[in-house]
Amino acid sequence: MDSFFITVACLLLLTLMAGLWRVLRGPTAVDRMMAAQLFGTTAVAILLLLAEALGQPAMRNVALVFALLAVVTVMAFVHRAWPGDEPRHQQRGRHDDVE
Amino acid sequence: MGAAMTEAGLFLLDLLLVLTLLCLAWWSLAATDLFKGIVLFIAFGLVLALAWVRLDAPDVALAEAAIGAGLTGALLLTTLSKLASSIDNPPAKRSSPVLLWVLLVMLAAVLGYAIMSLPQQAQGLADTVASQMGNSGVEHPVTAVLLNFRGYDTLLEMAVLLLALIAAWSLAPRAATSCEMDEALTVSPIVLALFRMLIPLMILVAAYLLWVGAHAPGGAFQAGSVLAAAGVLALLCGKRLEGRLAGWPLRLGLVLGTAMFVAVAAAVMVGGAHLLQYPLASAGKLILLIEAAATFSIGLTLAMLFSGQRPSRGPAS
Amino acid sequence: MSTPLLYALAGVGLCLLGLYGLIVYAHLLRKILALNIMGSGVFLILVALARRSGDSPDPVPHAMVITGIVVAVSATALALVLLVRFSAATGRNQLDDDEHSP
Amino acid sequence: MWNSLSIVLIMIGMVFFIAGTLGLLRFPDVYTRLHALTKADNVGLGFLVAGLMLQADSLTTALLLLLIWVLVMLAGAGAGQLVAQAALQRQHPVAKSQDDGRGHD
Repeated sequence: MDSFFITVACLLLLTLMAGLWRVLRGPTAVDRMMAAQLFGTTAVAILLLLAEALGQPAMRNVALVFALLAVVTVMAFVHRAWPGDEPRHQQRGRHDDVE
Repeated sequence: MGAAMTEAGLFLLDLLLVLTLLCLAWWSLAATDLFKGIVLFIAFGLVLALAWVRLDAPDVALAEAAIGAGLTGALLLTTLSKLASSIDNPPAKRSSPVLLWVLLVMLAAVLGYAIMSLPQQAQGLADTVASQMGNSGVEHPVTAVLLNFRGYDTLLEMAVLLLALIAAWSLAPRAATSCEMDEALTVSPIVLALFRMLIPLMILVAAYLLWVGAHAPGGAFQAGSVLAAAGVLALLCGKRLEGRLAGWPLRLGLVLGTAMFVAVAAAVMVGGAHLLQYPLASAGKLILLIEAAATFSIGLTLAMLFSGQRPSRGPAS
Repeated sequence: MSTPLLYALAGVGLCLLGLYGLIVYAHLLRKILALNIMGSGVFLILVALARRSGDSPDPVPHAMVITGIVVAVSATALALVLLVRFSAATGRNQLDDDEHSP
Repeated sequence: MWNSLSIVLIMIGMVFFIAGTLGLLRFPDVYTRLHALTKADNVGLGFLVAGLMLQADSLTTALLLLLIWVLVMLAGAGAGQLVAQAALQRQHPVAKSQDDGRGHD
C-alpha cells in the first residue's frame, strides 16, 4: 500500500512539473498565477499521501497550513500586482533601468 | 509491493524533487519577466517544503509552508507593483568574467568535497539533546532546543525581528490616509466575506500550532508565521490594522515577545539560577508563556513588515 | 546515493545558482531572489546533514534553520522596503556599478 | 476490501489531477483554464482525501483530512471567483469568437 501512495505522489509531482510549462509560457500573468495555485493543491495532495506512506502525521499539519494560506498569495496578486492597466499603476520611468 | 519497491519509489521521488528544485531556482532567477520569476520563486518555496518533509524535518516544513504561502509571495508581488518599472526584459546582466566562473567552480569543488568527505552516519547533537529532554519541560526536541537549550539564540532572533521592523519604519513614509485597495477593482462581497471568515480560522490554527509545539512539530515561529499570514490577509481585505492599533498598543504588542522573554530570563535569576535557566518544575509553563507572547509579537511584526508603512503616533482619528 | 547526500548536494547547487544570480543580474529584485535561493541552499545542506543520524534527526540544525527562515523573511522584507525607496527616489531598479560617479 | 476501494478512489482523484493539468496546458483562454483548474482542486483532491480517509487510523485524522479538503475547496472557490471577476473587469480576451461559443476543439 505504501509503495502505491509513493507512486501516486511521484505522478503528482510529474503533473506539477508539467504544469510548470504554463508558468513559463504564460502568456498572461493570470495564467502563471493560476498554475501556481494548482501547484499548491498538488503539494497538499503529495503531503497527504506521504503522511500516510511514511507514517508522519505532522505532515498533515503542513498540508493544513498550505490549504489555509493558499488564498493569501492570490489575494495579493489580484489586489496589488496584477500587471496591466491599473489606474494607480503609474509607469513612471518605464525604461530607465535599461541602459 | 515490498519494502524494496517503497525504497525505489522514494528515491525516484527524491530525484524528481531535487531536479524540480534546481530547475525552479534557475528559471526563477533567469526569467525574462520579473513577475514570472516571482511566481516561480513561490513554486520553489512549495517544492522546498516537500523536500523538508522528505528530510524528516516537519518543523522546518511548517515554517516554510507558513512563510512561503502566507508571506513571501504577498511581499514580493506587492513590491513588484510599487517599483518604478517592473520591466527587466531581457534581464540586465553584467558580463560574466572568467574570474566569476573560477570562483563558482572552486566553491563547488570545496563545498562538494566537504560534504562528500563527511561520514555517512553521524549522530551530531541528537543524543545530547535526547539525554537532556527530561530537563527541558517539553517533549518535542526542536522546541526544547529553541526555547530552552539555545534560548539565547531565540531571544536574540526576536530582537533581530524588531530591529528589521524599526529599520523598515525608519525608511517608510507615514501611513497614508487613502485606502490601499485597488479602486478599479470591485470584489464581490461574497469573496470578501469568505476570506474574512478564513482569518479567525488562521488564528485558531496558529493557536493550535503553538499548543502542539510542546510535544509535536509546531511552536512559536510556525504559529507566529500563520498569525502573520492572517494579518496579511486582513490587510489585503482592506482592514487597516496599523490604524486601529496605532500608538502604544501596537508598540506594546510588537515588543511583548522580547519583553516577556527577557522578563522570564531575568526573573529566574532571583531564585539563584543562571540567565534563562528555568526551574524544572515550571519550565513547561514558562516556555508556553514565552512562546505565546513570542507568537503574538512575531505575527504582528511580520504583518507590519508586510504593510511596510510607519503607523501614525496616535490612534486613528 | 543516500538521501541526505543527494539533498546536501542539491543545496550546494542552489548556493552556486544563487551566488551566480547575485553577481550577474543587475536588477535589485533579482538580487534579492538570488540571496533567498542561496539561503535556501544553506538551509538544505544543514537539514540534510542533520538527517544522517538515522531514526530521529538531529534537532539542533532544525532549530537553527527555523530561526533562519524567519530571519531571512524579515531581512527580505527590509531589503524590499529599501528597494522600493530606492526605486521611488531614483526611478531606477539597479545600482550603478560600472559608471564612476564623482 | 477497504484497501482496494481506497486505491480506486485515489486513482480517480489522480485522473482528475492529470485532467486538470492537461486542461491548464491545453485550454485556450483564462476562463477555461480556470475551469479545468478547479476540477483538480475540488474533485481530484476530494477523491484522494476520500481514499486516504479509509486508511485513517483515527477519527481525528479523518476529520483533519476532511477539513483540509473543505479549506482547499473554499480557497479554490474564492480564488476562482476573484480571478475570474478581475480578469473580466480587465477585459482579458475570451478565446476566439464568443458567437459560435461551444464549437472549438
